[in-house]
Formats: sequence, C-alpha cells, structure tokens
Amino acid sequence: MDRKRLYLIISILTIIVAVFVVSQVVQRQDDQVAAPSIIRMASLLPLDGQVASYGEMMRNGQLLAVEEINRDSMSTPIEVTFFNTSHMKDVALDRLREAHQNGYRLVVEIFGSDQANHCLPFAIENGLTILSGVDTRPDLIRLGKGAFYRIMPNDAAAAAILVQWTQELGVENIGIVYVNDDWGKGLYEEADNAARQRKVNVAIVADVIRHQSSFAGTVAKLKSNPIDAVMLFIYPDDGGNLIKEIHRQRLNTRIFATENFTGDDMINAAGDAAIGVMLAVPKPSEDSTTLSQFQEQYVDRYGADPSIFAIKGYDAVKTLYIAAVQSGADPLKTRETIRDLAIPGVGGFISFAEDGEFIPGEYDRLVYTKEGENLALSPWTP
Amino acid sequence: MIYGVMRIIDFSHTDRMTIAAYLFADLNRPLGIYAAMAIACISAALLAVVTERGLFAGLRRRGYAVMMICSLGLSIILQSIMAITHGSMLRTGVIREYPLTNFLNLYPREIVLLFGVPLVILCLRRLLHNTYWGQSLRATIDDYEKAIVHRLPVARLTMIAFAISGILAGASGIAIIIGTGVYPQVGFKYLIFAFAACIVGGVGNIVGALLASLTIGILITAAEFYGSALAAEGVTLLVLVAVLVFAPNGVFGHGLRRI
Amino acid sequence: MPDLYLSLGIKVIIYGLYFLSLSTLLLGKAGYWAVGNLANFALGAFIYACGPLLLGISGGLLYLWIAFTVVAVTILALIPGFAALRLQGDFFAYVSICCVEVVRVLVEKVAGPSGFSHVPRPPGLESELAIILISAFLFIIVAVWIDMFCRTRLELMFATTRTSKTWAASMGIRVRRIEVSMFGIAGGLAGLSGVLFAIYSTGTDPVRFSLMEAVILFALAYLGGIKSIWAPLLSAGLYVITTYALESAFRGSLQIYAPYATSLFFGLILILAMAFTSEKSVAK
Amino acid sequence: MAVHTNPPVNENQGPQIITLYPGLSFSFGKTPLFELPLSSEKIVIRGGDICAVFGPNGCGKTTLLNLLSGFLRPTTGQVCFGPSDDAHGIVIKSSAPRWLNPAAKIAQWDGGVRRTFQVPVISPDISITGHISVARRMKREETFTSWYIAPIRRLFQSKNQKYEIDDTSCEESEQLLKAFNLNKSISNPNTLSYGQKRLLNIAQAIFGGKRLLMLDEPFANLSTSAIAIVKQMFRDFVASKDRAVVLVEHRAKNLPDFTNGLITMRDGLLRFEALKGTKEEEERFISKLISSYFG
Repeated sequence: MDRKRLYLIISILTIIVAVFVVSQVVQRQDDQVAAPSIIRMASLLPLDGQVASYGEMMRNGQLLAVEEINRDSMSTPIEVTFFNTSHMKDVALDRLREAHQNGYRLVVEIFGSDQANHCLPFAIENGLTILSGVDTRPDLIRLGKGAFYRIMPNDAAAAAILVQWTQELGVENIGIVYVNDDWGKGLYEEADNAARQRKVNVAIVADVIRHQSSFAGTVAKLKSNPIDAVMLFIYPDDGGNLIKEIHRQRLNTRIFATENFTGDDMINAAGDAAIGVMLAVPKPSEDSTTLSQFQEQYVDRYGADPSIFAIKGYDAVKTLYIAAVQSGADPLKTRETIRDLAIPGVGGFISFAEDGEFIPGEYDRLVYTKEGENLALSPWTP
Repeated sequence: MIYGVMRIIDFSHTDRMTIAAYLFADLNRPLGIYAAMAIACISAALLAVVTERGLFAGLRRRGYAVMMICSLGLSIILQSIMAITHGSMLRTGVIREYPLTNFLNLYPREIVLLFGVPLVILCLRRLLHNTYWGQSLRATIDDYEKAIVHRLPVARLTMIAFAISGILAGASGIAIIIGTGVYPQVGFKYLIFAFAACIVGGVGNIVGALLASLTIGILITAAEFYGSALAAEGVTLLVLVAVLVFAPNGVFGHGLRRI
Repeated sequence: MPDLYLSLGIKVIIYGLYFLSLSTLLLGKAGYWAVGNLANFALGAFIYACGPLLLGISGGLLYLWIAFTVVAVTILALIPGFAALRLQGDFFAYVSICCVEVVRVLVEKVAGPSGFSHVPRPPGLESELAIILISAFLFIIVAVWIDMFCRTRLELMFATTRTSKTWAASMGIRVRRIEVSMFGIAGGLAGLSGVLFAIYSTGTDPVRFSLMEAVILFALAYLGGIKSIWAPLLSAGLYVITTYALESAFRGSLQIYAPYATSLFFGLILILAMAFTSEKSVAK
Repeated sequence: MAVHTNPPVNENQGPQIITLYPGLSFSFGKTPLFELPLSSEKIVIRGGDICAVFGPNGCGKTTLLNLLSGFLRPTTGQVCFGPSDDAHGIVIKSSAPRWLNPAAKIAQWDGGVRRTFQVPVISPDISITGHISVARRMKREETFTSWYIAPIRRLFQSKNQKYEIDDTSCEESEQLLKAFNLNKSISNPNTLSYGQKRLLNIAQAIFGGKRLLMLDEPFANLSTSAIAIVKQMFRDFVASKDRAVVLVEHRAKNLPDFTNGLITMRDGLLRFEALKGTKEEEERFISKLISSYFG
C-alpha cells in the first residue's frame, strides 16, 4: 500500500485515540469535582441500526423525567448519560465498562434482554444496579442475583391476560402474528403455552420482520385459515400497516394487541382501520392525572403521543431516582430500597415482589373507538 | 437506472429516495400534495446532479471501487443527517389513503404505479435507444475516453442521466412513504433488490429490470405466504444467486461485463 | 479500567485476522470483490456456537470442534469459489452480498432473533487476556505466512491470473485450482476469526452479520490497502476504534446527538481517505 | 519443382509433435470457419519444423492457434499432441466435456507448450524477472500442500534469492533478457514499449516452452534487428530436432528462408505446404500463393 494513505490512516487513528483518551480523562476529572449530591445514571440504548427508533423513544421519555426532576430546585439534581449499544451484546458490555470507569453505579436501562443478559455478570461483580423498563425475558431476574430489576411485567403475564380475554369472548381459533425479535418471539411462545392451557386453538402463526415493506403475503396467510381473532405481538408502526392491510383484504376478525399500540404510530398508519382493535394495558395508577399530565408534557415537548417505550423510560428514571435518593445513591443499598418500593407510576402502579420481580398491576381492557374526527381509546365493555 | 446505465454502484441513490420522501412528508401539509411531490422530485434530482458533479466526476478515472466506497460514505452521511433531523422512527401515515372498493380494492397510489411505471420504463427505453442523446450517453458509458475524443458533451450527458434517475428516485420515495413509510436506513434494504433487478434483468436493459423486479416482488410475497417473513428475503436472494451463477449475464442480459 | 481497552484490543486483532483474509488474500491475491467474506465470518461464529449449545460439546473437545469448524467453513467457502469462476467484478460482489444475507437469515432462524448467548469458552481461554494472547499469536503466524507467501512463485502465479486468466492458462497455471483453493484458505481464515469472536463475545449477534456491516468492512479493507501486512490492522483499528472512540469523545459535548455525529464523521473519513489518496485498482 | 506436399518421413526428421487429423473442422456458427477435408491427408508438424499459419485476414489463423492451444474445441475431428502411439500424448476431441478446459493441460504437456497472443499481456504487479520465471513450470507447485510448504521453505531462504528458481534457470533467463536487450532492473513492466512487451512475451514463451511454441504474429511492430534476433532464437530453439514452432504471420517477407512449412488457409480449407529449397524459390512460391489469394 502506498505511504500516503498509510500516513493518512495512521494520523486519523492517532487523532481519534487522542480525543478518546482526553475525553476519558476529562470525564474522570469532573467525577472528582462532581458533588456527591448529584445522582448520575447511565442508560444503554440502541441509537443506530434497526431498533434505533425504540432507543430514541426511550431516551425521550427518560429526558422528560430528568428535566422534570431538575426543574424543582428542592430535590437533588439528576444526570442521565446515554450510551449507544448499536444493539450488539459485546458493545453493550464495553459501554457498561466505560460507564463503570466514569463512575456510574446506577444503570437505568439496558435495552434488549440479551444485551442485559450479557452484561449481568459484570454488573454483579462490580456491584452495579440495573433497572430496566423493557427487558421482558422471564429468567433475567433470577440471573441478575439482585443486580437487575425491571418495571415491565414479563412476557408470561401480558400474554396470559390476552389469551384469557379471548377465551372469555368465546374464541376458538386464534392467529398469532409476532415480530422476529426476542420480545415478539418470547411473547409468542408464552401466548402459545397459555393458549394450550386454556384450550384455545392457535390456528395459524405468522412472523413479520421489522419495517416489513409489504404485509400482503402475511395477511393472505392469515386468511388461509378460518380464525376469529388475531393477536399482534409486533411494534406499533408495523402494526399500523398490518391492520391497514387486514382492513383492505377484508379479513374481519377481532384484533388483540399489547400495550405498545397506544400512541400515535399505529393510528397514523392504520387510520380508521384501527377501530375495534382491543388492547390490554396495565391499569394506570388511581389518580390517572399523572398519565394525562405526562401525555400533555410529552406532546408539548416532542409533538407526538408517547409510546409505551417513552412511558417505561420515564417511569424507570423516576423509580430509580426515588430509590437512589432514599438510599443516598449507594447502589447496594438502592437494591433494598427498590425491593420495598411502592409508588404510582405513569404506566401503572410499581411494586416489587420478594425476589425482585415486578408485580404486574391490574390490566385495563381498552378498545379503539371513533370519537368525532379522531380515534380514541375507551374502556372495553362486553 | 444509475447502475443499469451509468454502471456505478451508487449506495447513496436510495438515500435520495428517502430524502425526497421526507421532504414530501414535511411539505404536503403546508403546500398541498402536488406541489410537495414536485418539490421533492426536483430536489432529489438536484441532489443527484450535485452528487455527480461534486463526487463522481472527480473520481471517474479512479475506478469503480473508489466511486462505490465514496458513495457508501455519502450515504452514511445522509442517513445520519436524516436521523438528526427526523429521528429514526418509521414515518408513516403522511396521507391517509382508502382502498377503492369498486376496483379490486387497490389504493389509488397502486393504480397510478400500475399504469405509470410501464409508461415511464417505455419512455426511458425509447429515450436511450432511439434518440441521439440516449445513444451518445450509452456510448459515453461504454468508453469514456473515446466519448471525450469524439467531443460528446460528456458532462452534460451524465448530468441529465443523474437528474432523470433522481426524479425517478423521488417518485419511488413518495410512493413508499405513502405506502409503508420510511425511516433513515430504509434505503439499504431497497438497494439490494434494486441491484438484483438490474443484474438479473441484464445490465443496461431497463425492461428486463422491470420484469426482474416484478418477479422479485412476487417471490417475496409468496415466501411470506408459504414460509416465514424472516426467510422471505433470504430465499429470494438465494434464488437470485442461483440465477446469476447459472446465467452470469442475467436473464435478459447480453455480454458479460468486466471492470 | 483496563478491561475496556483489553476488549477493544481483542476486537482489533480479531478483525485484523478477518481483514487479512479479506483484503490481503481475496482482494490482494485473487483480486475479487469478495464483499461477502463476512458470510464466512458469520458461519465460523455460528458453527462454533452450535457445538456447545446444540450438540452439548464441552471441555477439551471444544478445541476439536474449533478445528472442525474451520475445516467446515473452508469447505463451504469453496462454493463461492466455484461461483467466482463464472462471475466477474461487481456481479460477484453482488452474489457474495446475497450470501451474507442468506447466512444471516440462517443464523437468525436457528439461533433465535438475537443470536446465541452464553456460548462457553474452551478451557484455558476463559480470561480475555488469554483470548487476546492467542489471537495475537494466530495473527502473527498468519501474517508471517502471508508475507512469505508473497515471496514465493505462488505470488507470481496469482499476479498472472489476476491479469488475465487466458494468459495464465496458456502458461500452464491451473487457474481454477489456485483460485478455488485461495477462496478456501481465505474462507477458513475468516471462519477462524469468526470462531475467535464467538469465543470472545460468548454469543453471536445477527447485527454483526448484516449487509451494512459487510459493505462497510469491504470499504475499510479497500481503504486500508492490500499490499502490506499492517494494512489489516489499520482497517480493523478504523472499524473498531473509530466509531467507539468518536462517540465517547462526542458524548460530553453534544449529548444526545453523539451517535449521529459519529456516523457522520465516519462517512466523512471514508470519503476523504478515498478521495485524497492514490491507489491501484485491485478489482477484476 | 521445389514444392511438394507431405514429404515422406526420413530419419533426420524429429518426432511428431502435432497431428491434425482429416475431418477436423471448426465453426462459430453454422458455416465452418475452416476445415481439413476428409479426402486430404493428415497434417503432421514434426520436431525441427518452424511452421507458419498463412492466410488472408479473417480466415481464422488466430482461431486455429486457439484451437491448438486448447482454448477452443473443434466442432468435428480431433488434434493429437505427440506421436499417435505415444501413451502421454493429448488428444483434443470435439466430444470433450464443456467444463473441461484443456488449455492448462496442453500448456504443461511434455515439458511445456507455450504461446503468445496478438496483444502482448503484461502484469503490472510483477517484475520482469518475475515474468520470465513464472513461465517455467515447477512440478512441486502443483500440489496443494506446496501452498503451506513453500512459504515455510521460503522462511529459511536468503532474501535476495528471488522466487526460488534454481541458479541455472536464473542464468538462462538473464541470458534471454540480455539477448532481447530488456533491462531486468525495470520494476514496473508497464513502462516498457509495445514492442518490448511483445519481446518479453516471446522471451517468456521461449523460457517456458520445452516442446512447442505457438506465437501469434510475433513480428508485429518489431524493429528489423529485433526480428532478426527473434528469428535466430527460434532457429536455436528448434535446432535440437525435438522441438517445433508454430507462428501466425501474414507478411510474406518474413517467411522465406525461415519457415520450413506452411499451413495455408484458403477459402476455409487447410493445406500443408512444405517449403524446401533456396530463398528465391520459396519467395516465388509464396508470391504465387498470395496472388492466388488476392489476384
């Protein structure tokens, strides 16, 4: 290879490494100057690649929480730093190490069950405390050995609720559409088990990929068997397109979906086709003002309805913040405080069992109805 | 078109498509749908011409690989800019469309495409094969130096070609955002199949490319119907690979090209 | 504190091995746009992970399994080798890209949407220090082998074949044989790096096997150059460290826009380095 | 009459090297490009011959050469390398399977058959000595294990010994280069002139070829002095009666006093004419041929 390029690349590399080291050193220094009163959290999100959009929603919710906390001068200020995992396990672990170097002991999110799973050993041995809003794989709590908590009911709960609902409606044959990632697949498996227990026949199963360009084939597959209800374990934007396609191919069945279908994405894509879509959503806390407040704030700030990710991100920051304040920002003490925490969250009442598993609250059964011009969620009545 | 005719692997082509889609999405509220379409297409064409003048013109003598890699860098840049301005979420529902119940409930968009695309393709074919401009353009691509020697207006020819391709990209971007919506990295997904259409259809053979892309679409949908959506693209690509290995010039192609 | 730099170093060396197979062997010797060499990397990681997780292989047998994996990937890599006899230039590049996608789908189908996790490390390679040592050792051996390779007449035969297959055949060079065997060796090397990566990251990430990765890796291989032995390390350094360090550097100043700024800079680096340096055309 | 076809075999002629059997024909499309009619006798090129393929443009001289060197396969009939009774002779049949490309096999037949092309081919990546040394066949490279062994062996060899060719062939190649006055210190062969590139190809062929050379217009754009050198080279090459040279040449003035056999291609028919006798007779004969072509 010619010298010129050799020198060019070497210089680029050296510059980058120099900047890297300098930034590390700078961060280390402001660790020392940082007042102990500041509560610092790290948040590991996928901010590029295929799932970047959900990382961003999560980040928006967390930012909102941070701003709200820092707004009133009484409380101790909070600082959340975002690390990009690119949705890769090894990168996530490297980011966690970097955060640990820079003095972060509280981790408010590790997006993706497998990423969290890969990071757990490091977190356990270095005494970090992780609170996740989205990681729904059932065995995470057991593997976490006290280092890992979540405020999302695991797949089993949500799936069981939906299947129970279909059973109460006297549905024999259901179809399941799930998205090909660990969240969707996990939900599908749990729902399959639940259906087998409750003697509901899963007639047909179709999978979709993220941002699938056309759902014609999928819906045709659904039509090929007689089903009178379909469960969607997919992301809202794709779900919107899928519902649109279902409406267009005149497949008239009941449509059940998980809580992440609240929010704008689905409505935007599906339009009036979304009328009659039934959602099982964790019951908001008694004073449901918090949810509406949060939604107002979110719309003011970002100009779109909050998705489930935003809600969970907001709740996660709030929860971990409260626990940290009570325990003086000490990660190990924070674990205990988290366990016996019981606070009303935006996405439902938050409390933990003895083993640290999140106790799913009551589920509301909502259905989309048309109110004047635009669609709205209203409680479902038999 | 760029690949089939200009024979440059241009990764940033589909990003022009995405940019046009975003422009359309932003403008159709204030300006109305047709103005937005026009502006989106024109800006895509402008972007294409600027890319050609600014990036490819200087690199044409440096071989295909350099142009390819530079276009890759450009596409990464464009994607990150779009991610900054619009976020990474899937942008859907710009226009709420309703199927025409009386006409095999297709969407208006689909009907337009159904009749518009063959028309455009045929026009392009005529343009390339039956006009002086098209012939000299193809001559330019076949042998750049010779074209310069023969005093063909090389710069203008390539600029026109890029402009046309930009307009087409803009149109397809609008179709996509009305249909399923776009996100910053959407381009790469479509790029693979666009190349597939070009190669299997035969390089420089536009009608062949159209037929090939139809086949690909049918293959994907069929795979989604019979198998799973995850396998769909893989299976389709596998078929394409088989076709290419057994018919290296593409199905409608003639003359294996070398670099 | 050193863990982070250690794991970055591991990645650099492992990807250096990969770049040895991609840029030095395939681009430099055989002269093919083997964009899809990443498929061999993915297969290596995938087959290795299948051993302990699906077949229940454990303990010292894992080393046998590694050997088997490398052999298997070598054999599988012969298939694109035969395809290469019929395809030219970017046609071949496209076919190999398709191979990447097919392999990725296979991995996702078998290993689940986010790949295997908890892939056990073979005894003796538990600590990352051991991994970096063994990868560095392998890298040096392969590098020396290739360096010597460039001084034998095999190098001449490849230069001849690169120039014109007809010419080479008229001088009695078995074109098919040497090209296919080059594909086999390069594939095995890529598979080896894949195995190392699976051991290091104790899992397989489908994201790492995606098309975009393949194209970026190819671009970096071309960028690093094909002549020298150090070029692969440079490419690997660019690939691993740039994105990582840039983001950490940006995080302080422009908080939430750091990832986008990173990729923006990455694209800029690609364009500038390509546009303002001279190189020989390596592709056929 | 000094010209008579197919001279009877006598002792001072070398062994058969190429035999074109009657019925050989080749066609790209429907109509055969050239053929050797069944009625005529077989064409035999023996050791010691310098045989020129001679004919007007477009009559398929180069195609015939490609056929002989195995890049094309005959439509009908067959070509045989070596004596027909020879065990390790090669036969190019029309029935050979498509995927089997016999070019490399022929090029390695019995010590080496080398050919040059109409357009000289030069690799920019290897030096001139490299060009020369790659032309000679090395048995030990053809085993796959050599891929692993050769670099290791190289590890223990002196750095300055280039490309592990033994010293005798080293000197040989240097003599060749000196004879063609090519400067072997030139690193990048792209700086050579067109004629020099052609000379380099010829030098490769002579260095690599042990039994037969097939040269496509070797004298094109060479200076007269260079032509003289090349001719002398060929004469030396065939001096020991076991080697032959087949060359395509359509300029008559190069042929007399140099070739001793002509394969004429006249409206698609191959004929072998032996050239015997003095320079003048040969010139007369050739001019007669040309007039019969064009007049």
